[in-house]
Amino acid sequence: MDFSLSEAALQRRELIHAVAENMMRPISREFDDNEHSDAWDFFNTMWEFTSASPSDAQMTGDPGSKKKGPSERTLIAAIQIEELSWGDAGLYLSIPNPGLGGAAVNAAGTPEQKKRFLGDFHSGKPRWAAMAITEPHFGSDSKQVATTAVRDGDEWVLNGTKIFCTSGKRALEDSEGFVVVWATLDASKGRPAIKSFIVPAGTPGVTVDKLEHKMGIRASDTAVITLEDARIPADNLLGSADISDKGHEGFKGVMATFDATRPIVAASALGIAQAAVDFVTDALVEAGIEIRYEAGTREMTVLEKDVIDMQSQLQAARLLTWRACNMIDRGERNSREASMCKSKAGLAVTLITQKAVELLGPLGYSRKNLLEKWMRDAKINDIFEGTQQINLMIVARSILGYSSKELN
Amino acid sequence: MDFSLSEAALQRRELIHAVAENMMRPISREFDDNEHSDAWDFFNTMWEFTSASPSDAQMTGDPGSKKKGPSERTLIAAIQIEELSWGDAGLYLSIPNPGLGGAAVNAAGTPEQKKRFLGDFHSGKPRWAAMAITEPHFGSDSKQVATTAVRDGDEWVLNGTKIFCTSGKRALEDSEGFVVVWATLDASKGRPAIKSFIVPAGTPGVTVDKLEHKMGIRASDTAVITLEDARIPADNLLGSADISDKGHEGFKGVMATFDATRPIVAASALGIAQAAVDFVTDALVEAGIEIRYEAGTREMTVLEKDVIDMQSQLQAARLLTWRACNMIDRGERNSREASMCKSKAGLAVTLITQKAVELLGPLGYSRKNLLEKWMRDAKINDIFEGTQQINLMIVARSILGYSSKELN
Amino acid sequence: MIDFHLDEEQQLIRDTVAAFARERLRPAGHEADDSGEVPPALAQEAWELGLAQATIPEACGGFGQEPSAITGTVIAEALAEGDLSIAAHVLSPRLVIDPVVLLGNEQQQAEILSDYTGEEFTPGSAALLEPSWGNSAFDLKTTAVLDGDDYVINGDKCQVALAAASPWIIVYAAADNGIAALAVRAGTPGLDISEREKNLGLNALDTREIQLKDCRVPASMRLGGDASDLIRRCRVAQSAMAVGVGKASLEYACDYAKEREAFGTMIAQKQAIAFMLAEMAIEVDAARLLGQEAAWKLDTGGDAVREVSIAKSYAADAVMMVTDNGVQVLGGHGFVRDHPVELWARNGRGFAIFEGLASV
Amino acid sequence: MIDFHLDEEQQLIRDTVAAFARERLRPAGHEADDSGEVPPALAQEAWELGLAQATIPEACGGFGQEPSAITGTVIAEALAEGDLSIAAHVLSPRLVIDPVVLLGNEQQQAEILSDYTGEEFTPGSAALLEPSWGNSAFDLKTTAVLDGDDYVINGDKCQVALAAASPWIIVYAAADNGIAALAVRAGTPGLDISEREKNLGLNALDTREIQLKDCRVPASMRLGGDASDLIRRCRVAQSAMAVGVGKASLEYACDYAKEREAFGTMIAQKQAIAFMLAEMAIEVDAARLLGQEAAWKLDTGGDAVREVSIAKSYAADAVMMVTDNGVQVLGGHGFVRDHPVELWARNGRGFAIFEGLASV
Repeated sequence: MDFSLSEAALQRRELIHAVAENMMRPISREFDDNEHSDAWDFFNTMWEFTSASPSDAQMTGDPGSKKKGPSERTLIAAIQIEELSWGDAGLYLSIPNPGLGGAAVNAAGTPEQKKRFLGDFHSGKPRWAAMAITEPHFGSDSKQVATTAVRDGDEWVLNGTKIFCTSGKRALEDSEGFVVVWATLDASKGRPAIKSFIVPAGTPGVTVDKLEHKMGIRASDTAVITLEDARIPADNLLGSADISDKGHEGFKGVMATFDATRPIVAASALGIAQAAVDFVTDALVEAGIEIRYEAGTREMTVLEKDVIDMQSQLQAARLLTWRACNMIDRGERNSREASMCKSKAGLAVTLITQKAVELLGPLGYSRKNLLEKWMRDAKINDIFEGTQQINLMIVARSILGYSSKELN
Repeated sequence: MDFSLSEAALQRRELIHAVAENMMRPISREFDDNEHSDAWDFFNTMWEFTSASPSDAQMTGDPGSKKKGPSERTLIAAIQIEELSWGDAGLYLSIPNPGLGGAAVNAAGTPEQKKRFLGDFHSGKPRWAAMAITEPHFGSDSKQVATTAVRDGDEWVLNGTKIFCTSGKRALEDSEGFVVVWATLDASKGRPAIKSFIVPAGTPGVTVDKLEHKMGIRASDTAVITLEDARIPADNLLGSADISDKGHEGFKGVMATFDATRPIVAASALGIAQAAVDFVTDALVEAGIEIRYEAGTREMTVLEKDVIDMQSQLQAARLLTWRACNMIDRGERNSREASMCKSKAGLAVTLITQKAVELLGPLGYSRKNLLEKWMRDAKINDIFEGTQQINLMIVARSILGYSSKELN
Repeated sequence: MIDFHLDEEQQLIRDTVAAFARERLRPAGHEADDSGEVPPALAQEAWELGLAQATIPEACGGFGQEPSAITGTVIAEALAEGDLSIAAHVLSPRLVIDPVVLLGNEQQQAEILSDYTGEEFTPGSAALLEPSWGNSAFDLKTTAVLDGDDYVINGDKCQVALAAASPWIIVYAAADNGIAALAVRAGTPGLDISEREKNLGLNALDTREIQLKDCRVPASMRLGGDASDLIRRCRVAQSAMAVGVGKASLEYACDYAKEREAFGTMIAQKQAIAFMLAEMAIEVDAARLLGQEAAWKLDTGGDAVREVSIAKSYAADAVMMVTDNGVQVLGGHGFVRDHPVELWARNGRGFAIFEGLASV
Repeated sequence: MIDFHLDEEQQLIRDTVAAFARERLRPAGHEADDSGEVPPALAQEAWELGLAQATIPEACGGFGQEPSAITGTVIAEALAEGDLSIAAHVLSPRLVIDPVVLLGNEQQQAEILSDYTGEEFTPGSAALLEPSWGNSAFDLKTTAVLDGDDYVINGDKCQVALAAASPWIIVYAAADNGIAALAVRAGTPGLDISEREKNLGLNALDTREIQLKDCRVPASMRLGGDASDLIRRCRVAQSAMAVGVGKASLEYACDYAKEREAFGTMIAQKQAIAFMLAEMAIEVDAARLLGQEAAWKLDTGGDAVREVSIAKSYAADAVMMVTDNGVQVLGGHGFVRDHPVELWARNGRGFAIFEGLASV
């Protein structure tokens, strides 16, 4: 049992912290104020950075890749993402990379598909890939996918509307990227009929209809995408077209990627929370206030207690997150632990940033400082990649040994 | 809108507070230490007290009686019960009176039944009446009643086991009291077949099998009762023997008495919580610590904040409780508000007493003081007369306009 | 005798204000938040309802209604349920009127209140909050020092609503005999009003930082003696507004949850959501009752320190929890601005901070 | 490099201790709580497992295992999951052994530890907690003043486990150069041991108030310099025990909820119960990780002030929430003593209070 970071991890953390501090923080307010504008300078720099050093691509939250690596690969990814999110969670989500779409191709694609879509992804101009699951009528309940895919000769014809597609516009309109779209071959067949399709930028019939105005992470584009008779090549289907129970396994495989992505979302939450804690800590130093951890209730101030609680919640969430990452790195199943850390981190970052805004009064509420922005950015971590409730459900099923039929 | 107590209410509060302070507190530890012993001196005194002045019977939590009274009848009952529970919640529950059994007779009995069972209840030696609903295999889900009642000539023959019967032993063995037993005429017919039967002390076949050892309220007897071919007169049935839907209305009527009893349980919780707050307040005074309500987070100590939070939660619960009582006194339906106050008070007293024990350190944890006892007494308020969860369910149904079929 | 019911007049006021809030404020909230402006027509409509200026004595040309903090909470809650920024804007005259009606002498009332008896909406303003943190709201760094016939005021204030538009600002400052509430006329030398603030919420409300540099006001413009209870009135008003925002979020979340399907039922039929909504409902009611009790304490002239403190912090915590859960119930949809819950969450975050946002 | 896994030896220790706790402590817990006594045979069994005395140096006749706070947390958690009182009783020797092994010089080790190398269970004791409230555990009122070759100790202590039965009590007192840990031999004049305490929980553990009145001990019996880190070791041990109690309650509640039917399903299938259990599980794991990190910090010699404080208060809060919910899940059955959850709730309430209950 060891709670120290390796040299490699410490170095990565330092490097990425510098990126966050020098490249993200200075433009953070600008791209929050100007929602739907693009931080091209930042994108280009990050693109060069990651293209030059393929291993740096990890920092962009691509835990699905199967590259050989040290047994702390996922942990280091989490630490990097924490640092990037400490810089700016919205900008972090906007970094050009294969993202969740790439993770899906990696997890379920054939060697040919991986080569075709990811092989030279990092060459040329910045590119994004995205994942489109959610539709207007459902959120967590992904078996309700109503977007259809119909085979027509050598092509699939897709029709439907997708919402909450992170980086959807950048993948489809701003770059030669792609979006992995969940669609059903037969809505009456439920989960086994739901398949993933790679829809490249430039596919006729695919349009970005709207970019959401959001409470936070405004630098990240959240697109509404419509597919109207959008035709893609037959071999853009990920996995098989089989809708038997065996085909269902493919769906389970896609769901299992959440075990890898949830700790990454949790790590992002940690970064925002750490930013808030650091901001408060700086304010304390400026005010000459030292935290007396071992004081009694008669002496300790509410301020001290609140800060200690923030630190406690943050560290609890961090250790749960690192544990889930450590399990991936050791090849262990971590569904329970992944949902535990996501649940805890999503809640912790919400409460920590709220408390920080409250503690710092007008400084916290004012847009002169970034604290209020972090509070707005924080909340999405309690929602996406499985809401708090969905993750508690998964934890509950796991500790109770229940199936999704037994507990829902 | 008025938040002041009337002269009448203030006088009752003062009187009952004196009773609590002088007659209950001095024996509180003794009857907690000696579970299942009977505080006869106290019982006799309270019996004389309430027999001499029938209106004092209100204090014993008999909100079902239909006596004409001032429009603050229920409110005053709640205030009295708060004071008695401030004295000792276990002893309060043990005061000889018609209790929940009497409330059921009052709510559903014929004039003849009321006369027969309640008419001279307060004469002679101390008496108790009790309610027996719960059985080993169910708690909140009262439609699962498996105790049977079969008509045999002029009698009902009852068979079954009842648990968690408060004052069951005192009603059946220590006095000429009675227990109202829920039993089914036909287990296959669900709720409409569940009826209440008055089982008097001395009925052959009725035995008190066990008294529970409990975490708290140890002065109150909690009996396990078995009925083996227990025969009672046919006219001891409360309501009709009709098991049609119309008969079901009777069941609903019984359930509706919870609207009256839940604020009373909440009031008892308030009394325990107030006892804990007073204990802490006394300790503060002794230590020369004054609460600075308007201090900032840099100045206010954790101790001050914790005490203020205790007071806030208590007062919030109290106002919710008084509101629910006020509605009864005005003849308004209060199902939602009754469950709101029960939910809040049950949780508040749990958290307040826990915090008080924590704040006072070894003084709180030691049995030299009563604080630890109040913490043990507190928890039952979050459980009986509908658990926290049941009450939240009722509140949720009410605000959402859902039936029990739509939300369960 | 304990009574939790509004009297007939209060009920009438509530119904009127609630209808106005529902029909006029709520639909305007999103756009006002985006544009940063309260439509002048709305302020005028509210003015014509007499919500802000009803207590101006008849001698000063007003309706002379009895001041009532309880009625004030009813109005503040109902308006805030429509939209917080607009509510604060249209109620801003009370920031001047309430102190002057309650503590002002005849001369002060005549001079100041005459500005508020016209037919046009006239904003008011209070400078209470200071750009510091962690200190008591009653421990003001801004000072008012008597120098001859003047008070000389020095200090910085922030989140001063409508500072640039109001004919009067009530400035709260530490004097040697307690907290002074000084009526400072617009344009008084030494009163510097900065550019408009940008905040997490309250975007439609024009708030400013102001600097007072040797700002001299006649000693006769100090309202009464110690003004601590005026600050407490502001706190009670804010607690009522918090309840209004919480109620809006609760009801919106209930409606959404009843219409949104997932996993085969409406999400409101899931215990996790239903119980969350029930807890929100309990906290909204608890916060309202504590606020009303504090208002009643102020109305009856008792020492309200404890009641007001409790009401304020309870409501601030409650609205934070409730509006956060409001977003949570809507999930991703709660995070996008098509629904108002994120606006309410941003507005709701401020109640632990606001001082001098409104009065009762 | 970050690694959350126990090594093989720790895993073996855990499995052994967990089996012992499950098979021997758990079944004895209720009766011990009622009777107020830990069966001597149990203490002897634990002694023979070597859990308490394994770190006594070989030179003193022990096994000479490397002291490890992390291993200590593993043992403390596993035992407390069986029964807290019995766990504290059988681990009590560590209250003497750990300080002497860690800070004692050769002479002290030889003199004191020789009492703990026999074949019979030998209790230990630490006098740390004082009968006050609201003060820091490091702000001791008990004083140790150097007078010639002796320290003169004055002060009152409470909740001193096994004070009357131990050959040694480690007394913590404020000296002029920090907190002193003094090894006080049983029977030392000036050391008065009161009658047994009665508490909310921990009933099977023999705890006492003690009074030190001009109690003189040779200055050579002071262990090392400042003993603050010894106090922190106690706190880490307690946080691990809190986790054990919480885990017991969580698992019992899970099992119960899966077997108890209501409204047509098992109650564990209701979201309200299932989510409560999930939150309990998360908090138990979080508290464990924080405790292990604090232990690791102590083991690696770093400044552990923050980590230990956080671990202690987090675990105390977590066990309170978890054991309270354990009772709640069982409802009325949780309130009666037929089930152990009420015992765990009473024991669990003490973790914000305990000081010097156990060591790692």
